[in-house]
Amino acid sequence: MAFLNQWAYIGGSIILILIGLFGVLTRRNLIKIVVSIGIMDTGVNLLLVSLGYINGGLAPILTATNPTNNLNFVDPLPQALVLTAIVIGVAILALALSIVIKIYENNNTLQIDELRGLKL
Amino acid sequence: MSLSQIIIIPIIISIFTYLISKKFKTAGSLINIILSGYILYTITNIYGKWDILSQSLNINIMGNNFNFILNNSPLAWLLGIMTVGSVFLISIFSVSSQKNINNAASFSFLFSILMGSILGVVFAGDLMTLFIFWELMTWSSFFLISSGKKEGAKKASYRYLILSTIGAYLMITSIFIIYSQINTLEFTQVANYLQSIPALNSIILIIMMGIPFLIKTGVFPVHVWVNGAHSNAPKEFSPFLSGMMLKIGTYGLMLLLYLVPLYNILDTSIKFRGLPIFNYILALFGGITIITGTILAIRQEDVKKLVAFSSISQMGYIVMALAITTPLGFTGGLLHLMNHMIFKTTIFLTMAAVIYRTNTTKMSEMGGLIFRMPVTFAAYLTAIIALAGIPPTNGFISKWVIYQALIQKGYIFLSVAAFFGSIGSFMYVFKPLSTVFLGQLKPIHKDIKEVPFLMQIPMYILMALMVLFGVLPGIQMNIINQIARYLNIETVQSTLYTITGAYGAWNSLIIFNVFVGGFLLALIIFVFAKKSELVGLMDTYTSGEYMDDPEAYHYAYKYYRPFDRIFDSFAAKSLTRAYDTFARNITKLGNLLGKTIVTGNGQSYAFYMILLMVILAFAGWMV
Amino acid sequence: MNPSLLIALPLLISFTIPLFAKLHKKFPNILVLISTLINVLITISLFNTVMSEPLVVKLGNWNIPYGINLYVDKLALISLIIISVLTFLIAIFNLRNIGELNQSKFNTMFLLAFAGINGIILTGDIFNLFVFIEIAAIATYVLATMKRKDSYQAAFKYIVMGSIASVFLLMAIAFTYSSIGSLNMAVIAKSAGQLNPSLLRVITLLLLVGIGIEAELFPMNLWVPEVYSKSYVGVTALFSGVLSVAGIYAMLRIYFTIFGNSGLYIYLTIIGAITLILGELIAYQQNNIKKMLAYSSIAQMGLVITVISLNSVETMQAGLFQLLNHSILKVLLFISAGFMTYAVGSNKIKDLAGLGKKMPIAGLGFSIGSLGIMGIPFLNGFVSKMMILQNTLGLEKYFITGLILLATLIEIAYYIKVVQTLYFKENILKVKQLFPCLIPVSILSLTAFYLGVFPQSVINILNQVSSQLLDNSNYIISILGGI
Amino acid sequence: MIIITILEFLLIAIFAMALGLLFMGIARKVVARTQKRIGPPFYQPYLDVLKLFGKDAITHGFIFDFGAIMAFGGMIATLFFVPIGGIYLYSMSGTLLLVIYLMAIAYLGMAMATVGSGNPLASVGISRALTQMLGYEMPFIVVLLTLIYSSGSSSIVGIMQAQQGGFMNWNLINVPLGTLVAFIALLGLMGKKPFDAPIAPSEIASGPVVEHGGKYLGLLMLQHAVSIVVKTALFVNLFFGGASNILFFLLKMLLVWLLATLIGSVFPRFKVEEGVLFYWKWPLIGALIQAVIIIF
Repeated sequence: MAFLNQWAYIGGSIILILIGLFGVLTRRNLIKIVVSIGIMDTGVNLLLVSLGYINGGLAPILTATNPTNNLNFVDPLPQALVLTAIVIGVAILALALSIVIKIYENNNTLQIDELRGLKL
Repeated sequence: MSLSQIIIIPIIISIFTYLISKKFKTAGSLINIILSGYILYTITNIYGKWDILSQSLNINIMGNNFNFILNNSPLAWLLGIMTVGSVFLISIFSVSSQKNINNAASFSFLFSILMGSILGVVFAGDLMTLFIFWELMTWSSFFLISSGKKEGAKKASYRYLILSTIGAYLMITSIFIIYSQINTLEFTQVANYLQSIPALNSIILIIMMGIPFLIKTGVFPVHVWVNGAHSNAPKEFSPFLSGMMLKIGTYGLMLLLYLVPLYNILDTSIKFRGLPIFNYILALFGGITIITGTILAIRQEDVKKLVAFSSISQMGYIVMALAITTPLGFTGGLLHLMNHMIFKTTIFLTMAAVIYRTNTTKMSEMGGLIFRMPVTFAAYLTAIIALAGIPPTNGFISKWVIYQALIQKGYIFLSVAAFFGSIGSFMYVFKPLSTVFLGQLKPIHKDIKEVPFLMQIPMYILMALMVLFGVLPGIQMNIINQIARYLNIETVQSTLYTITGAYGAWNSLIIFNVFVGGFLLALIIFVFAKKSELVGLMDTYTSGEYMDDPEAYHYAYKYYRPFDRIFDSFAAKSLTRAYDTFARNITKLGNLLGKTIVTGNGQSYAFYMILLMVILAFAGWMV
Repeated sequence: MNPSLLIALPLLISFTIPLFAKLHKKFPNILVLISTLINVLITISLFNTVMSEPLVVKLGNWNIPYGINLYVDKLALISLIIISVLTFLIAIFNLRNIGELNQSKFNTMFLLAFAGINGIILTGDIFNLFVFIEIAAIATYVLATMKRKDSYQAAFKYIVMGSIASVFLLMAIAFTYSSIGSLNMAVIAKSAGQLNPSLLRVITLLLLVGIGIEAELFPMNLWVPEVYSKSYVGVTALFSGVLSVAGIYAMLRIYFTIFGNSGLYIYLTIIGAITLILGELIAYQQNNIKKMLAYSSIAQMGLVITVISLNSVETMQAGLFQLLNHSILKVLLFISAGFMTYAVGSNKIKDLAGLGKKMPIAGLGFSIGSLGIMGIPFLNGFVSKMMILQNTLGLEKYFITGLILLATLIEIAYYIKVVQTLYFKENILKVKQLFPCLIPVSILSLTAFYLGVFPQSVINILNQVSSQLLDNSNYIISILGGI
Repeated sequence: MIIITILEFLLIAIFAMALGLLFMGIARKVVARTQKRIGPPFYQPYLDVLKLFGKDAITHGFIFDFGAIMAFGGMIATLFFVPIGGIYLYSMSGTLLLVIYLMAIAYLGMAMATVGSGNPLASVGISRALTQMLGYEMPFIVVLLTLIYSSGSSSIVGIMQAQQGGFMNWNLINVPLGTLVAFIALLGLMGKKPFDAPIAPSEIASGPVVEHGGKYLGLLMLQHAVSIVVKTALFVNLFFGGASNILFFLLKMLLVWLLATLIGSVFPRFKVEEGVLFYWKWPLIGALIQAVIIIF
């Protein structure tokens, strides 16, 4: 069951990525695309964390209750990575949104079908 | 003085030529005169020092420590002296003719490089050296053609370059295949290698190596660049392009046919009348080239195009004769190669002179120039007599030897083609004679003068050469026999003024004497008859009509219309157009791909990414 | 000199630029110039050290595999030299031509991208690779928007593709980490053989897509033409000559160093060949000079990848030399085309007619660039093209050779048209007289000539690089020690 | 020695001119008779030539003079390479190809002179003549090549000697198809009736010679006379076995000439391109068939 649990996390995050991907590929609204990118980012971050997760593991912090590192700690590295990845993801999202704003200012629309530069 | 200097000096000097002639327009041509004169002197000095002068020029040009290997052979010497000689003459010509040309500097610059690179090609001792200078030659000549003032120059040179590049790629591919096998590219060793491997393989390699040469020679299916390039090139460059550049392709063919004795490789293959079928096909292409060139030349209204097509057909003779690979064929081909260079240079130079004065190349816009430009006319007349192969000029001798070679083996079709070209050449050479030099003088050309003396000098020299070689072909036979001995070919018997063919001998002295006799007799009759009265050209029989407009009274446009009517449908199926259609289709394909793939829709781009990954993942999984 | 400065310094300077920009209008440009110049000097100072043995820098003195390390071997050094020199030259170009762009923003992002690109080359950690790629990507997203109003839409496409790629990259990293338990490239390389083959395949494919964006491989390169044609030409030169080098470098590291011997080069061959042919075919019919150059550089990337993927020392060497030549020549082309398009205010090829005479230096630069790319003797492109032909034929890959020749032919066909237009047509447009920027054009042209006549020095190094690259044990040993 | 050579030279030239003019006279008479006219006396051409040389003439510049001289001189030069009966001065070294090409000098001279007159009718005539030349030369030359190949010599004397030994050795019998083709070509070569578009008097006022009068026309007439001798003699040498006896040779020549004249007197005129196409159709095919038979 424990095994299944972990696969549920991994599978769930991959499904999240695929949902995001689907959104990016099919939505015709720029904001929705950006949101889908965000979903994808979240998915991949989850994936990273869940890969380092050990079922029933502890937070990898040496405290009074957990004085040695022989205990069942989860892998701390993916969590550190995810922090970085989140920052990057946010930066990209912010940039994408600001560009969307610029596009809206210039064209007064967010629909891809109405934007010449996006549809050939 | 070494061979490497001959090649490197023009290329290095060219930069100074450019800089100097940017300031002084005529300086470029003057430098080229001095340069080519100096090299001419050097090359005459190395006559006879075959093989002693082989050496290498150490520039590390390739990844694997490559040298330029140069070698002085009689064949290379001949081509070399022809190149430098024509550069010399054309430079003399262009001193005056380029006074008012904008791009005189780049002309001299490129011309100098071109000379160096052609010398590199002919004195090359191995394939890589040959290839590198070959490329340099292609590019410099490409820019020379592009710098033509006419509208079509761009397109023509473009076509030239693309065809040349295809050829060059085939050549370099075969070179590398050979190199990967034997680790050397020296001619003799390559020749040995090609004879040692199975015939089919070596034929494929030789075809790949031969196509660039055929393209440069302008043989039938790949002749499409020739007319455009010749007619659109700067008027001073056309003589060189036709007189010399085409011959460099022939030089390559000679290497393949004689130095790499194709004959030995093919000795076991199917033969046609004692000639390997491969050679026969090459000769056949030569024949088709003659016919195509002739028919199209007769049709032209632009004088440079006409001469360009005549070049195509004359090159057909050379290819045909060389492909026969008999001693007579070899001799005839080489003789014609030299003679064609002489008379075609003359014709293009005279045309350049005419264009220099009239600023047009349309034959129907000229006429009656004989009274204004008699020297030019005389040069042109001598040259066309030589081109049409009329004794006692050099053109007849080479054609005579070629016919001997053809008849000896009994090649009917080839002979028909050769004669068609020969008789047809009467038609097309007479057309400019009649429409440019004879007939009515246009009123706008009333004040035209003969070209400056500097431009006449090359014409005088070339005229003298034509008659000299017509009477004393032994001078040419001497070097040809040396080449033949060098390449292990039987020589053709000859003395200073006789050549012995397969069926009978040629004695130019007797013919010259009889000709002079006949001419004297006619002159005597003419002189002793009653003196005639000179009247104007407009004072002629007009069926009672009153004519006052010389322009309307000049028969020049569509001179051979009845003949052209026969070939209208033939000429409509232009190969050039077929090539252009092909190029257009590539554009269309690119356009289509661009439209279907690069739609501008970011989402489909993203979709392609995913698709690619899925496909590759599945492909990897399946495999 | 510590190679970490190569990343740290540009990063530091880039964020101080907005401050300095307040002092003087010219300051940002000059800072960029100084920063890139320092980088050039640092890389050159590293030359002797690296030539004898690879340089491993442990950041924070943590032991490998726990800490993060930077790694400079010959390949990295050569890439660094190309990148910093070309960026320096582009910065010189920017001095005069930056025009109406916002100086401080532009230069901040320019340096940021530069830092990211340097990081891509230097890093020895696969997650760091991701981070640097993202830094470079974000900076270039911004740079791509900087020229015109409609550049936003092109940049948006770039962002969409880029973020999908980054997700893939991260997934690949996640999978790698979960199966190997380390992010250090050397460690991964060492234990790559134990990976499940299908997982390995998925990882390499994810990485291919992820880095293909930077390396301009089809179809990840579809953002290229629009962004190139709509962004400022200095940025375009950066994309084409510098970012793509980094992309190819990352590709090499992943396919040859990390997952070497995995036999997955066929992916690269296929993609490279498709990229090559499509790029050339589409470029052939362009009438916009920047788009033409963009497609041409796509095709060149395809060529490089195809040749490299043939997996022999000779082809690798040829491919790397081609990459080097391509980045030199492409930057030259973009810079000189930039002068000309700016002067006539149009990107149409036919509007450039006769400019070769009116702007002799830019015209000459463009011609040398095109002639080099077309491969005429005594220019560097000729040598690398010959090497490619010789070595592909040596491997008896006749089909690939034929494909390459075909592509080169098409390439010649469209480049020569532009050169002809430049020189052999009469000019009709009025030309804004610019003060020509002699330095970058002449340096690049002379380099092209030098490499064409004396390629031996570089080829020798590339030869060593290639043999090292094909045998990843060197890499592992030099980082992890002789285990 | 040299004087004797010169005298011989002159004698042959004068003889050929006289003979040619005689042939022309005979032809006029024969044509008149076939058309039920009486016609001029056979010596009429002599009178014409003499009269022409006595008349005043106009010229259109030096090329006009030069061309006429070149035409006549070229034809005389050709004459010496064709053996006439037992007479061969230089004909031992005269090869067939040389003769064909030497004739071209005369044509070129004439063409230059006529076009130099500036009259477009002359140009039209020359254009037609050159076009037609390409027509008839093709089959003709194929036949000549066949002869050279079969007799192993390219000299006319050699070909003639190969036919020695009676009627059955003549090329007329050995290469019958070739002879027929060559005869058709000869009609064009001599400008006889179905192929006389170049001089078509009713359309382009005699074409090339439209501007010629006085001594110019006289020279051209003499040139024409010599050319008739050259061409018929060539034909006799090639196909009728030549002859060592001059009288016998002249008879054969007359036979050929009369045959050509008679055929010419009954045909209408081909358009130029029709003539060319005609030559390239049956005669050329015939010649090729003949060549294939002989060579293979």
